[in-house]
Amino acid sequence: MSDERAERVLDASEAAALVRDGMVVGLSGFSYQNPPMALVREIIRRRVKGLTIVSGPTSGIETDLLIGAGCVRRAVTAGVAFEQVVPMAPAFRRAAERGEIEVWECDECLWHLALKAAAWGMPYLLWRGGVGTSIPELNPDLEEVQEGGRRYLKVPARPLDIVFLHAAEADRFGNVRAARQAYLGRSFCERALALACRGPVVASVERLVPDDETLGSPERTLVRGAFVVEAPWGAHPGGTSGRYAPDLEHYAEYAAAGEARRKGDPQPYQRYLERHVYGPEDHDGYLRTIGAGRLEALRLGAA
Amino acid sequence: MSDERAERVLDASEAAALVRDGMVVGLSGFSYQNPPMALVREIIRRRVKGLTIVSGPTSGIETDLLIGAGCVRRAVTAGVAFEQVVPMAPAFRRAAERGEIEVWECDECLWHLALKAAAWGMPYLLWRGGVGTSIPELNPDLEEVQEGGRRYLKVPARPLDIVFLHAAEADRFGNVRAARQAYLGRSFCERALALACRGPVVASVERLVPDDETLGSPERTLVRGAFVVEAPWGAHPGGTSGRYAPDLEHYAEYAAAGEARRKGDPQPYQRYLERHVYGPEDHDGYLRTIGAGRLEALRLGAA
Amino acid sequence: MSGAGSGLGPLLACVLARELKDGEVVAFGLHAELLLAAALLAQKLHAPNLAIRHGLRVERGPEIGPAAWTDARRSHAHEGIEYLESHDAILDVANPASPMRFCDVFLVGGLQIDREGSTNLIGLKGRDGRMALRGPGSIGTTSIGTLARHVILFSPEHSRRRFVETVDYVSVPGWRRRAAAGLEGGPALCVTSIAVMDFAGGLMRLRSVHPHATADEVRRRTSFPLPPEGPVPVTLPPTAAERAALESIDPSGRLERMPIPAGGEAS
Amino acid sequence: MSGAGSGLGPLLACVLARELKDGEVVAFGLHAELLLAAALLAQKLHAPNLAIRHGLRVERGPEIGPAAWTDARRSHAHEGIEYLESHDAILDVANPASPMRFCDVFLVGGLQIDREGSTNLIGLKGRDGRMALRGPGSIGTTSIGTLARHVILFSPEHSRRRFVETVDYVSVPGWRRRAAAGLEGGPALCVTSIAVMDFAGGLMRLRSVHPHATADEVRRRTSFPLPPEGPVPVTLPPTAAERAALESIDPSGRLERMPIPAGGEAS
Repeated sequence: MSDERAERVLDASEAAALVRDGMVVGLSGFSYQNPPMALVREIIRRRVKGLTIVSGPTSGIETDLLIGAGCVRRAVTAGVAFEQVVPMAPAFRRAAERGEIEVWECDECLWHLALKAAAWGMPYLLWRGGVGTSIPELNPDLEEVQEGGRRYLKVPARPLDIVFLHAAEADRFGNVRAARQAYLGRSFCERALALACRGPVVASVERLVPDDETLGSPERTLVRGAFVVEAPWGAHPGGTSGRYAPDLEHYAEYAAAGEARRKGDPQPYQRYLERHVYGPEDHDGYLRTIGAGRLEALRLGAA
Repeated sequence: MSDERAERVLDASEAAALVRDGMVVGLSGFSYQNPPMALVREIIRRRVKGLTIVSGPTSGIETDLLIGAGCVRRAVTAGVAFEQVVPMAPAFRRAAERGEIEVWECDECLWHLALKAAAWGMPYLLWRGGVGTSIPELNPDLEEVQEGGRRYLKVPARPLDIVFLHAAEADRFGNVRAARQAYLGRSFCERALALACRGPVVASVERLVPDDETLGSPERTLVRGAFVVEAPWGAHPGGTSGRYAPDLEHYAEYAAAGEARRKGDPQPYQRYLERHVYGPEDHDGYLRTIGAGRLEALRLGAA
Repeated sequence: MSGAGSGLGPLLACVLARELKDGEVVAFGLHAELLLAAALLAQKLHAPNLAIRHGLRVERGPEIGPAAWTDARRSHAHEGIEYLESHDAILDVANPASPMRFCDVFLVGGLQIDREGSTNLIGLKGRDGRMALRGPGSIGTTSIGTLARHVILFSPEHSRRRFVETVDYVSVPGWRRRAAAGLEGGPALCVTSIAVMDFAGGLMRLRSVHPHATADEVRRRTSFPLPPEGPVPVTLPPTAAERAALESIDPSGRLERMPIPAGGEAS
Repeated sequence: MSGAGSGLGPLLACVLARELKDGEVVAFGLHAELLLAAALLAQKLHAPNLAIRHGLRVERGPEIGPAAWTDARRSHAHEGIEYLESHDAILDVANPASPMRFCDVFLVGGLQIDREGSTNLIGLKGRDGRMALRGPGSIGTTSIGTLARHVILFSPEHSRRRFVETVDYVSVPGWRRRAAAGLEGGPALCVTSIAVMDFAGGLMRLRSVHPHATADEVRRRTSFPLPPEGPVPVTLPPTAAERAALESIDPSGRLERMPIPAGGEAS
């Protein structure tokens, strides 16, 4: 008789090693919240190339940094937001303007629909939003069609090869969940990504919790069947809903480096990458570049 | 300055008066759980005719009784379940076999997809489940198509004119919610129906709760913007998740009457209708035909 | 014989449990205590990573019990539930490669089951070719039965009216109908109260006969030929390990008391 | 002038609030404290049944405050939230007749806004016709702006580079593009830091000029003609009732301190 359940715990480097050049990679994060940054930095350290990243629907620094580090060929996102810091995400802007990446032009609804079609095995979905806009012109694979006298966008399915996300907690068996205090809404894109994925789903989490905790409040579970990586402060400089706020000073520093590069001076961005990504051996090393005091100051008041 | 929010409380007869002959009516309920029976009985008392009912996805006595009372022209359901009582729902079976109703032959996935297409303004959705079955043969409006070398069912949108559902609680402003103890899962079809509806959504509830209770745990809200009818024991003989169990003895009694009619003796079913539907003036009258003691015995143990 | 492991319920739970593989997700309907017992048994014995999707819940329970909506179940309401979701999660069966897929293996029955493993819950035809008996409806079976990786047919009743040459209507397509529709594979197994059948060349054949029945009886109760000729193995009764595990997931002997339609008319 | 109701933030909140109708659902993005103030103001003054969809939440708050993800907001985290849901609820904008619809009225801006009310968040073209400046992306605007019953354009910046004859790319279509695509209606209004515009015959015209600006200035800062000729009314400053209401929803004067890009180059 066996009662040994298989644990689904990986370390960050094992998780990042699942990525191959050219894969279609789903990434969680919405603006400043819940980007899987510890995993993203580990992917960059592995010098992966040619990824299609499906992030957001409105994404943030996870997308900008992967682009800035040269890992990305194509970005599927409704936008890359650095609101209240700079008007536009610097590496995304630079790479798109230089033609170094393709952008699948969409909005948040089209982003969700492409994933839903993949999740449900549908070749496409027809959608009224976006007719009469530039979106079908800019995307060769997103045509406008007539059906019953009305015009629709024909949104093709977008299956994912692998998904990385960040959340507050998980048990060792792959049940990933939001913090009880996550008051921005329980789910942005985590389930949408996991359902559209035809490969592994990896979640970094602030902490692993005992199985009986996830069993006790199953309504908080966002995703089942994930591989889990324990990475406290794993969303930094982003925030983790219900746990800590985004580090907007760090964003400003990053954005300044990115803007300098965009305007012709590559040094500050290179220094940023060396200091925060390539230099540290792992996530703990990264956290030392930030400092415990600064991290603690971001923590949301104890419940 | 105004701070008068409009209450959305109706009584059952006002709610039932919203139904017109021939409407497409969505009904909650899953097998024995959460059928809006107080409202259904009130609709029957109004002698409404020619309804298309979209119930379930797997439905129960709300569907069978409306059919048995002659209100229905067409039933859109994946099945009418009286499991553990009788093999088949008697009025549904009789009416279908006599050709008195049309059945839109579907399964639970196709049922959901028809509503999703309506909710999202899509003319149809393509779905692999059901190719190679009798379902496209039996439904003239559900054709099998080829797309990219694969076969799909082309599931047409099914918009609803009005929805009736039953739940544990609501506030007076139309926020309807499940019981904290509703442990079968938070939602069967309530949101799916409300999202596909182009008219009013009416929820009968076990009790009205103060606004600040729904504000205090917004994650329990199933549906917003509903009209609400206070109807304790409003699902009887069905159960209300987290509140009381279904009255299987009553189901057996009902099923016996329905089976007798199916086999040629209309008297028992007519007596059932007189005693439990036409005879009582309203829901309170219905509850008196059951008796407080019997109802109390169904209540799930206090938390 | 008495105690955990005796009777038809425990035998069927063991037969089904042996077919469930570690790491899979198994799905079945809400009113299916026997299937829940089989899944819990597999989880306990050889498939600790089997995920059990019981209605809207992903379950990891210590024992079977009355239906979830009854008061008797109430005290265990939130025990062993890993995940709750809204009912439209059944659509997630369409991506069998996602860790969030609805299921890998689906347990399904029918009013009729035919030689190639098609099922019918829709109705029976009269002599005029029109529907003479309206069935309950396809419920959740059609799409899940089409899209799940593995389908196991389960029909306690084993009778000629149930096991027919060709179903009158198709709720879930069997081997040949699947091939014609461009779908791979087909049902793997069919378990009844008297036998276990599998498929070869897209047609049903007898794999084993339960200890209380005979191959002749099984064939008499089936409307189509059931190869192979010659002797057929006896279904392995519950082993000591299975009996011990049943003892723990069914301490009150609910399975033994479960009314199971064992036969049906033989003509 | 000082106190609640003085300054550009309070004026803009009042102007927008007056356009929100009782019983509607208004939607806007998460980082939009001014818009939240406008919605709360409308709820308090004339639209008690206005539903406010602030990101993923349907909100009914007593006052504005810092962004929801900050510690300062934390203490009010669960106050006044009627409903929380997952982000794909934005798709629900496609059924404007459902009580569960995502919104009726949508507040939207752009890098560029043109004469017929089309917006652009995608980018700016260079002289070669290719994208020279990559914009942030259409975010949530395209589908909601296409499918919501009412669209109100909101752009604090009022400059010739923002208000152009024709947008370089279209994120949300204006009147003529909507008609060409078979969509009814078009944006109702455009509010900036110096004026309020509405539409006649599918083209923008000046409705009122804010007290601190002039019609000449508005026209100088707009790349296309803004009818009508002749005098233009002055935007009504916050009334006593509005100032009192602002006092209660913004007790710490956050709106007055809010940095608002008022102009931009006039050429």
